Amino acid sequence: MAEPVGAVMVIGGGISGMQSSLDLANSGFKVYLVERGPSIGGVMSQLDKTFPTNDCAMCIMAPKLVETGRHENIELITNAEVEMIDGRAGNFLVTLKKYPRRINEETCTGCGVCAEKCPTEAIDEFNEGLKHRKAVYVRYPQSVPLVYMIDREKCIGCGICEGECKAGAIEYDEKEKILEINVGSIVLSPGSSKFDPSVRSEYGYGIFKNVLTSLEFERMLSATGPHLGTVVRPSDGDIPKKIAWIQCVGSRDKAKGNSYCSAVCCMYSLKEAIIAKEHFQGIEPTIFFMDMRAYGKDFEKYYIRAEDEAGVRFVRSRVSGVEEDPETKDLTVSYVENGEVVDETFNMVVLSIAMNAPEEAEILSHRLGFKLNIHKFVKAGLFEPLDTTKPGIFVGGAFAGPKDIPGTVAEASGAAARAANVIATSRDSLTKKKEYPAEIDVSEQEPRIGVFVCHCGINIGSVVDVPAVVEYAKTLPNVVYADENLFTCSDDTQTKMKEIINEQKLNRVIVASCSPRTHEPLFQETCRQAGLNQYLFEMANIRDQCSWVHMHEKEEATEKSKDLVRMVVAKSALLDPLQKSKLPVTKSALVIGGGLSGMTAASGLADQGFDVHLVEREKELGGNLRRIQHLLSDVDPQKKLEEIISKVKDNPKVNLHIGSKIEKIEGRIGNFTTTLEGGETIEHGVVIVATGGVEHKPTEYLYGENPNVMTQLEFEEKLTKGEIDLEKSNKIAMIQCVGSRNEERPNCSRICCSEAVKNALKIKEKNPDAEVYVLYKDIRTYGFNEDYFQEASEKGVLFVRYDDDNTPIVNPGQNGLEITLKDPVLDEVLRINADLLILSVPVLPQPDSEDVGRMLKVPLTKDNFFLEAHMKLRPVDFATEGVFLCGLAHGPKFVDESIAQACGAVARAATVLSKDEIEIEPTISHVVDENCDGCAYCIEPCPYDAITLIEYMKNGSVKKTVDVDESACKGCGCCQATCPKEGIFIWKFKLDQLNAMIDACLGVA
Amino acid sequence: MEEQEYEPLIVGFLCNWCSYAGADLAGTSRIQYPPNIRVIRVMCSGMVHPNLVINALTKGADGVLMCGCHPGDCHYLEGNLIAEKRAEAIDLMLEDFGLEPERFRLEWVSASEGDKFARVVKEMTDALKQLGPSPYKT
Amino acid sequence: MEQPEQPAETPGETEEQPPETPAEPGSEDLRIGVFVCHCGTNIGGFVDVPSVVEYTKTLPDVVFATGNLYSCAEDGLASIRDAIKEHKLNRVIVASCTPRTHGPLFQGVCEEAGLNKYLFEFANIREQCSWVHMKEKEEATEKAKDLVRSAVAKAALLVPQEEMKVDVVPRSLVIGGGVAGLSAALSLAGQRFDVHLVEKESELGGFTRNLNSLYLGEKSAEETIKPLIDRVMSHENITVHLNSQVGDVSGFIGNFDTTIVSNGSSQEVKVGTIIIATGALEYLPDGLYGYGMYDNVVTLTEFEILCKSHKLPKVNKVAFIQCVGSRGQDKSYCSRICCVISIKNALYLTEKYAELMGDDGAERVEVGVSVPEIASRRRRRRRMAVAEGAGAPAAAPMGGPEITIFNRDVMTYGANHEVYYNEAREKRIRFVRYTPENRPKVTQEGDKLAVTYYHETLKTERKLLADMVVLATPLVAPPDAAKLSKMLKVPIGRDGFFLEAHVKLRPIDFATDGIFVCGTARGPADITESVAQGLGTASRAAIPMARGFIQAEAILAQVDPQICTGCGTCVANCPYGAIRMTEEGVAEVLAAACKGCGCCGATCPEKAITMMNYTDDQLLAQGRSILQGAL
Amino acid sequence: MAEFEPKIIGFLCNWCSYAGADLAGVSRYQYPPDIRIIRVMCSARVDPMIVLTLFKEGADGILIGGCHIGDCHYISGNYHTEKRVYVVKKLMEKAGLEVERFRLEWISASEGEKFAKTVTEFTEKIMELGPSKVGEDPELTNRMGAAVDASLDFRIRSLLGHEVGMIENGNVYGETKTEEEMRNIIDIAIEDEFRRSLILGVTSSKPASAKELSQIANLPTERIVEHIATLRQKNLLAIDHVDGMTPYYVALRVGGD
Repeated sequence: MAEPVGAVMVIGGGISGMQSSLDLANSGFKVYLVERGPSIGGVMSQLDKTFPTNDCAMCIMAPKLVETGRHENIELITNAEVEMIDGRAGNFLVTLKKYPRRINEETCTGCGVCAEKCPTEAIDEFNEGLKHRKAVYVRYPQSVPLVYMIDREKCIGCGICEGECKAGAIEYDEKEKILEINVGSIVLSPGSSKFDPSVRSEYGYGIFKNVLTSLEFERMLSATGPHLGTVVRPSDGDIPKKIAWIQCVGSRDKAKGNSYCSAVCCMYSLKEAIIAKEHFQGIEPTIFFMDMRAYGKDFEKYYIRAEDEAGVRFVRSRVSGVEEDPETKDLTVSYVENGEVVDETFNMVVLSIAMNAPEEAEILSHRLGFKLNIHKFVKAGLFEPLDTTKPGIFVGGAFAGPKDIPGTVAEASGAAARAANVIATSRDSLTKKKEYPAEIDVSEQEPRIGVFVCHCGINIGSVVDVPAVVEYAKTLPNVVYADENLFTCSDDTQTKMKEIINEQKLNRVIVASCSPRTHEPLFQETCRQAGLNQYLFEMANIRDQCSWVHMHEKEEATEKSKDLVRMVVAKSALLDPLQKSKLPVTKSALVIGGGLSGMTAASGLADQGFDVHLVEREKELGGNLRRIQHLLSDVDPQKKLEEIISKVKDNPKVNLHIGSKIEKIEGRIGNFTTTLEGGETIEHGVVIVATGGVEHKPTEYLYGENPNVMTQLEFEEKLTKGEIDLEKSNKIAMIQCVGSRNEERPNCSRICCSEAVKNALKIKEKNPDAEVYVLYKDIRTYGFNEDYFQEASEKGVLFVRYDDDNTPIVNPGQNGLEITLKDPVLDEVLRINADLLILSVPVLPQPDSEDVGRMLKVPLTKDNFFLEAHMKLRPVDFATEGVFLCGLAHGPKFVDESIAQACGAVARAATVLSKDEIEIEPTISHVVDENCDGCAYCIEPCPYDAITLIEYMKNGSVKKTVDVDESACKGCGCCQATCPKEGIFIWKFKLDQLNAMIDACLGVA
Repeated sequence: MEEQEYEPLIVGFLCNWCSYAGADLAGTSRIQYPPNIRVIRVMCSGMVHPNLVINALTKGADGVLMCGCHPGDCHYLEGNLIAEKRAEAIDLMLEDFGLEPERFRLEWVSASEGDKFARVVKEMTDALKQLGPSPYKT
Repeated sequence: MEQPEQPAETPGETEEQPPETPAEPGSEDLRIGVFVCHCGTNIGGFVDVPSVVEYTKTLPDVVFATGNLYSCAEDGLASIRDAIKEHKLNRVIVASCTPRTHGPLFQGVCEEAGLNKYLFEFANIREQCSWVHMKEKEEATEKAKDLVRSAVAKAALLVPQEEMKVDVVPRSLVIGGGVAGLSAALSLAGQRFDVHLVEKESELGGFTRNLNSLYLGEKSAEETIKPLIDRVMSHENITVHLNSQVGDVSGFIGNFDTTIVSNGSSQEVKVGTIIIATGALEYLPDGLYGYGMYDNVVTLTEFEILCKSHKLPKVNKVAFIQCVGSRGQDKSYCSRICCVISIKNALYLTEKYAELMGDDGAERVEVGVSVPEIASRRRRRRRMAVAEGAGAPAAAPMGGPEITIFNRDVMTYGANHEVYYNEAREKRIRFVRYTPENRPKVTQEGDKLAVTYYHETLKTERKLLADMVVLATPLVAPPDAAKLSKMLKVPIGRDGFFLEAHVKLRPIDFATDGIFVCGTARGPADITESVAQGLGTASRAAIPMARGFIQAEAILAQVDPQICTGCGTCVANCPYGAIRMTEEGVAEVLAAACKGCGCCGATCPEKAITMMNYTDDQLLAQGRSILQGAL
Repeated sequence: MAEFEPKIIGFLCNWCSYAGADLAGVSRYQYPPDIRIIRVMCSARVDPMIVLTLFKEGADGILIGGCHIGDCHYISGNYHTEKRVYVVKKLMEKAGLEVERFRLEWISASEGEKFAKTVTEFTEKIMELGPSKVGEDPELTNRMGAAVDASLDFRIRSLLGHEVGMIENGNVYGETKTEEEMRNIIDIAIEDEFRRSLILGVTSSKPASAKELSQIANLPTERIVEHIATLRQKNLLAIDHVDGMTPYYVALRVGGD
C-alpha cells in the first residue's frame, strides 16, 4: 500500500478546529484548516467570560488564535466549503470552493480604514445583531486572519474603500476559486448552531424587545459588545433591574425543539447571572430551571457561589409564557410555584437557547459520506467517540454532541490523535522547516541600530509626523540608519529590510509601528532571514498605543513617538543575542494506570509509533470498566474491554508493567527517569497520568448494615451474577447524590444520574412491572443521555425530588426497607417500601493521588482530583510540561469521555514525542553567580518551582547559589523582581535594559 | 517646558499578556486618552523590580503605572499576585522617598478592557496634574 | 509631468520694488478700498450712492471708499489705480454693474497697480439692485449696502491666486485604424503633428474591410480605403502600431502618458491629445430568425463577405429583414445605416446577378460551414445543430433575383439615400412592412427558407419561400470600450458607445479636455459620417497642440493632502477627470484640467478640498454678513 | 411691530442664473428687494453645509439658481446640485424647518423674467411663512445644529458624492443603481446620521438618558438605543452617570482633553 498523505484537513475553525490543527501541526503533519466564515475563532470568540473560572474568553483564546494563524504548517483557508471528496482513508482528494473575500489576504494589513470609511451599515452578526457593522468588516477586532472582507450582499459598490486602502488590497472582481487538496485524514469540527427561539412563541422572542437570547446577552456583557459591557434594555436603554433566565429553550423539548439536553446552558446562565451582577450591583438575576445541571469539575461550587455570594435566585419551574407590558416594555413571566400560577414582572428575559447541530451538518454528511444520528449530530460509537462512520474522518467538539469548552478541547486533541493515527507513517513528510542563513556574530561589534518607522498607511502617518520621527531617530546614539515605510509589514518592505540590514551592517533592528504582540514574530523572522539573531529586534508601538489613541493631538503624539523610539533605542543597544537551548527527547511515554483511559492512551501512542510503558499496580488491566456490566447502548462493555486489553497486550510497542508501583519519577519534559518498585528504571519523554478513580463507599442509608442496600456498581455486578431476582425484588428505590453535593464533597459526580437511569431501564427491561423510584436532587442526564431519562419516565420509572432540607429517611421495615421522604412540590410525605435500595455514589480520586502528584510536581484540586493546566483550554495538560492527564483521575466521566480525553492526551504527548529535540525560549531567568549569595528569596515566588538552592565548593569554601531549571522556567521574572542583589535576571528584560528605557524616557541619559 | 500647564510624565509597566493587549485594544477601538504615558512592555507584572519603580520616580517621572492581568488570569499562574504584594512594599517606599501615594498605581487590565486602560491613564494623568510635578523633577 | 511655466503675472514689474505683499486674510493689515459707481443715473438714480459710500467707510478694514460717476470710464479706472497706490490698498471692491461683463476690466486695473487680480471683488448693485428695484429707492439703497458689506466680508478673506500655463506635447494618439481613425490621423499628420495610430488587428481599415460595395460609390470598399491606408502607412509623421492596444493612460490634456502594448512588449508614448476611433461591431443575432440554425440565414455583413469573396450560393429569392436586434428587439436604438445598406446590397445583387450566379468558375459552397470567414464568426456561437439537408443551394432560374425587404420603416434619411430607395423600388425590389408585434418568422421548408409574415395591408398571414435570408443587424459597441472608458475616464452611454460632452454642441468632445471621439465608437455612422467626424476630431485636437500651451484656470480646487484620506469621492464627482489619486493615495487636482466648478469641494467627505476664491469661509462670511442686516 | 423684512440669500451660478439675474436688470423686471445674491461659479459649489449653516444662523429663505439640466457650463454640475438639494431638504425636514424656505430653480441666461418671477414668488412665500423660528425655538436650533453636523458627516457626503456616478456609470461591480435605490440608501444615511448628530448635540451640553433623547428626537427609544450603541462603538458617547437603573450619556469631546 502506498504511503498515506502526511496532511490533515480540519473543517471548522472554532476552538475545536484550532486545537486539532495545532496538535497535528505540532506533531509533524501539514494541516489545512478550512473555515466557512472569514475568520477563525468560532462561538468562543463571541463569549465574554467562561465558567467556572470567569476567565476572559478572548484573553485565553487569543494566543491560540495567533499561533494558529502564524503556524508554518497550518494553512488557513477561510470562506471555503467542502464541495466533494474522493479517495479513502490515507489519501483523500478534497475539493473546496473558496468564496471571494474581495480583499487580498496577502496585502491587507488589517488597519481598518476601509471599515471606518465605508458608508454602508449592516447588521453585525458577531454581536448577534445588537449593533451595526460596515459592509466591509472583520468579524471581531482580534480576528485571525486579520483581513477585512467585503459583504457583497450589503456592499453598494461605491468604491470608497478602494481609495482609502493604501495597501491596495481591494479586489472587487475577485471570483470563486476551486481548490483541490490531498490529505490523509479529515477532522470535522464545524461546531454547533443556535436554536431559533421564536419557535417557542410563548416567550415572545423577536416580538418583545427585551427578550434576548443567551448569546445576545453574552455580547451585551462583553467589553467589545454593543454597549461596551453595559447591560441595557434594547427597548429603552435602562439597565434591567430584574433579569430572568429561562432554561431549556429548545432543549429537553421534544415538541418544538430538541429532545436532548444542551449540556452547557445551566452553566452559562449561572455565569451570565454572576457577571451581570458583577457589572452592575443593582441587577437581580433569577434563573428558571427544571434541573440545574452543574455536573462538571468544580461546577457545583460555582452553582453554590452563584446562590450564596452573587445572590442569584433560583426558581425550579417551567415558565409557561412571557407577556410584555406595552407601556413599560417590562415582561411578565408566568410560572407555577407550589402548585400555583405566579405572574412576576421582570425588566429583561434571557432565553437559554439550545445548541443545535451545525447548519451544514447534512450537507457535510452527504458530501463526505459519514452518517448523522437522529439529532443531526455525528453518529459515533460509545467506544469510538471520535470516529465517524467513514474511516479516515473524525470528529471533534460540539459536532459530536453538545458540550462545553474543556470537553471540546479535549476531544479536539483526541480527534487529532485519531487523525494522526491513520497517517502516522508519513509524519514529517509534508511539513516544512525553515532554513536560515548562518547567524552573524555580533558579540564584538559596537551597536549599529537601524530604525524603521511605519506610516501604516494613514494610521500612523496622519497623526504622527513620521519624517520628523525618522530625522529624530537618526540623531540618537548608535543609530546608523533610519527610514520610513508606508507599510513595514508588507512583503516588499520585508525584502527591502533584509537588504538594508546587510548593506548597513545593522546589528540591532527596531521597527516603530504597531504592537509587538501581533507583529514581533514577523519582523523577528525577517531578521533571522537576514542572518541577524532574532532577539536583537525590538519594537516601538506608535500605533495602537500612540497614533490611534491621540488622534487629535498630533504634536504630542509625534513627541510621544520620538520618546518611544528613544526608549527602545536605549534598550536595543543593550540587547544580547540569545540562542534557544535544545533538549533531546526520549521518544517513549510512561502511562500510569491500566484502566480504560490508560490503555486507550497507551495503544494510541503505540499506534503512532512511539514506545509506551504502561504501569498498572493491580494484577489485571481494565480498572473500573471491569465492574461495568452494561451501558446506555447496545455495546457489551466486557467484550469491548477484552478487545482493548488484547490490543494493548498484542502491541509490541507497549511494554506492560502489571502489578508494579512507581517509586519515583525524576527529570523533566523530554527526559524523565522513572523507577519502579523493585528498582526497574524506565526512560521516557512524557508522562500520561491515568490513575483513574474509585467508587465512594457510603456510610449512610444502612449501607453495610442491610444487605439490600448497595451501590449502583454493586447492583450491576449482582444483577449480572444472578444474585438478584427482579421478579421477587420488584420494588426498587435509588437515592442520588449519596456522598456528593454535600458539605464534604460539594461537587457533583457527573455520571451517577445517567447510571441510575441506565440501571432503572435495565430493571424495567428485565421486569417491566417492577416499581422503580429514583430519589434525586437534580436529574443531570446532560447531552443525549436526556433521551434515556425521558425513556425511563415513559416506562414508568418514578422520579421523586428531594432537597437538602428533606433528605430521605431509610429504616429497616417489615416489608423490606421503609423509605420516607417529604415531597417538596406536593408538600406531602411519601412512603416507599422497597425491596432494594441502590445508592448513587460519587467517583472518588485514587487515595494515593497525592503521592503521584508530589512525584510529578503536579497539583490537585480540593477534591484531590488532578488539576489540569487550565480549566478551559488545557484540559489534558498539566502546567508542568510533558505531563498529561486523562480519565477519572481528572474527574468523573463516562466511557466515551474517558476515551476522548485519553486520545486527547495522546495528541498532546505526540506534540512532544514527534520532535527530536525541544526548544526552550531563551527569554528566561539566568543566575549571576557573583551576585547571588544564596539568600533564596527568589525560590518562593517562582510559580513554576523552577529555582532550587544549591551549594558548591568555590575557592575552597562553600558557595550558596540558586539554580534555574531551564525547562521549567517560563520567564515571568518574579525572581528578578524579588532579588535584592541583582543576582538573577530575565534575558531581554534585564534590569539595566529596563532602566535604560526609564532613563531614556525621562531624558536622563 | 514652559510655565503653561504642566504635563505629567507617566512611565507604564504593562504585562504582555493582558494589559499590553488591553492597551492595544484601546488603540484598535480608537479610545482616546492623554498622551502622557510611556509604556514599557514586560512579560509579567511580577517582573517589575521595585527598584525600577523607585528609579523612575526619583529620576523625574511624575508617576508610574503598573498593570497586570486580573487575579486568576495571570499567564504565569500568580505573577500578578506577587506584583500585588510588591506594590504594597512600593507604597511604603514612596513615603520614605517623600513621594505622594498617587504617584504609583497598580491596576488590573485585561485584554478586553481597552476602555479601562484609557480610563486609568486619564484618571492618573488628571490626578498627577492636581498633584503637580514630581519633587525630583529637575 | 512637465513643469508648468511660471505665472505670467505682470512680467514688466519684476525689476521694480515689488508691491507690498498682500496681507493674509484676517490679519490686521487688511486695507480694503471700495469704489461705488453711480453709473450715470443707472445706479445713482435709484440708490443713494453717497450714503452707501459713507456706510462703507464704517465697515471693518475698509480704509478707503469713494463714489465714481462711471467707474469703467478711463478716469474712473485711473482713480482706482491711483487710490490703490496712494492708500496702499490690498483688496479692491467695485460696487457697480456685473462682474460677468466688467470683472476683467477692473481686475486689469488692479494688476496694473501691482495688485493680484484675485484680490478684487465685485458688488453687483446695478443689474441686481438699482435696475430691479427702481421704485423702492430706500430698500434698494439698503440692499446695495448689504451687497457691499457682503463683498467686504468676502474680500477680507481673499488670497492671491496664480494662473498657470501648461505646455502641450504636439503629438496625438489615435486609437483605432478604421476610416475614422485613418482620417483623423492623416489630417493631424498633414498639420505636422506627430501621430501614433494604434490598431488592435493586424491590418488597418477596420470594419470597412468586411464590406463589398459602397453605396453612392463607384469603387469597391477595398479600393476606396486602400489609398487612405497607403497614405497613412507611408506618412512620415504617423507611427502605426498594428496588433496593438493601449495599455495604460495617465495625465491630462497636453501631457498624457500612454503605454502602447504590442505583442507583449510595451512602449511609453507621451501625447498631448487622444482621439478615440475604436469603431463598432456587427450584432450577431443568435437565435433570431433561424440565424445559427439555418445556413442560409446570414447577416448583412456576412452577405457582403459572400459577395466579395465570390462565394455566394445560387440564390433567386432573397429576403432581407431589417431591424433585427435593434429598435427594441435587443438593443433599443436604431442603427441608422442598415436600411440603406440593405438597399445597397439588394441593388448590387440585382445589378450583378448574372455575374454572381454565372459560371465564373467560383466554387459554390454551403454558406455557413464552408466559408471560413463566416464559419469562424459563427463557430463559437452556434448552439443548435444544423438541420439535416439544410442550406443546399437551390437551382436558381436565370433572369433576375426576387428580393423582398421586410422593414419597419425605411430610414433612408437625407437626399441621396432617398434616391437610392426610389431606385430600388424601380428595380422591383419589394418592400414589406412589419410591426414589432408581428415579426416575420423564418423556418426551414424543404430546401427553402420559409418566411412567414403578416401582411399589414392585406391583413393576412403570407409565406415567402426564399433561398436566402439576410438579417440587417445593428452596430454594437465592442466589449473593450468599457475598459478604455475606465482607463481614459471618459463616459460611455447605456448602449456602450462613448458619450460626447454635449449632444448638440460638443458632439465629438468629451468633458475631459484633450480627448475626442469619432466614428462608430460614438454610435452607428456610415463611412462619410465617420470620415467627417474623424476630420472634426483632428481639428479639435489640433487647437491646443497648435497653440502649444493651455492656460489653466486660476480658480481651482485645492486638496489638502494632510486631510484627504483618498476616498475618491471627488474623482467620481469631477466632470473633467481633473482629479487623480497620487501614489500616496490622496487626491490631487490637475491644474490644467480643472475648470473650477467646485463640485468636488461641496461634497468632499473629509472637507479636504478648498475651492479657491469660493471657499467655504468666504461663502459663509458673505452669507453671515447678509444675515447681520444693516448695522 | 416692524414689518417683517425677510432675509433671503440667493446662490446663483455664474453662467446661467447670475446672467439671468443680470438680464432681469437689463430688462428692468422689477422684483422685491429682499434677496441678496452670492455669486458662485456653479450651483454645485453650494455645499449643503453652507445652506444649512445659514439657515441655522437665521436665514429666512435661500434660493439656488442653476442652469437647466443639460445646459450646465460644467456639464453635469447641476445634476449634482439636484442631489444636494435633496439632502438639504431632507435634513430641514428632519430638523423641522419648513422646506419651502429653500428653493432650487433652473434659470437660464435668457430667463430674466423667470428670475424676477421666481424671486417675487419666493419672497411672497417667505412672507407667508413669516420669520424663521430658528434662534427663538431652542429645540429647533438644536435640531438645525444636528442638521449642519450631519451635512458634514463622511457617510452622507461620500454617498452623495457617489450618487450620480453610481446611477450613471454603475458601481465597482458594473451594476447601475436606480435613482430610487440610491435615494433609499441616502435616506437611511441621513436618518441615521441626523439622529446621531442630534444625540451628540444634546448630550454635549447636558447628560441625557435614552428616554429623554427619544423625546427630544421624537424617535422610539429602541432606535435611540441602537444609535447610542453605534456612537459608543465610535467612542463618541459615554455613560456620564447612572441614576437608579437609567444610564445618562454624555458626548465625548473628541481628543484627549
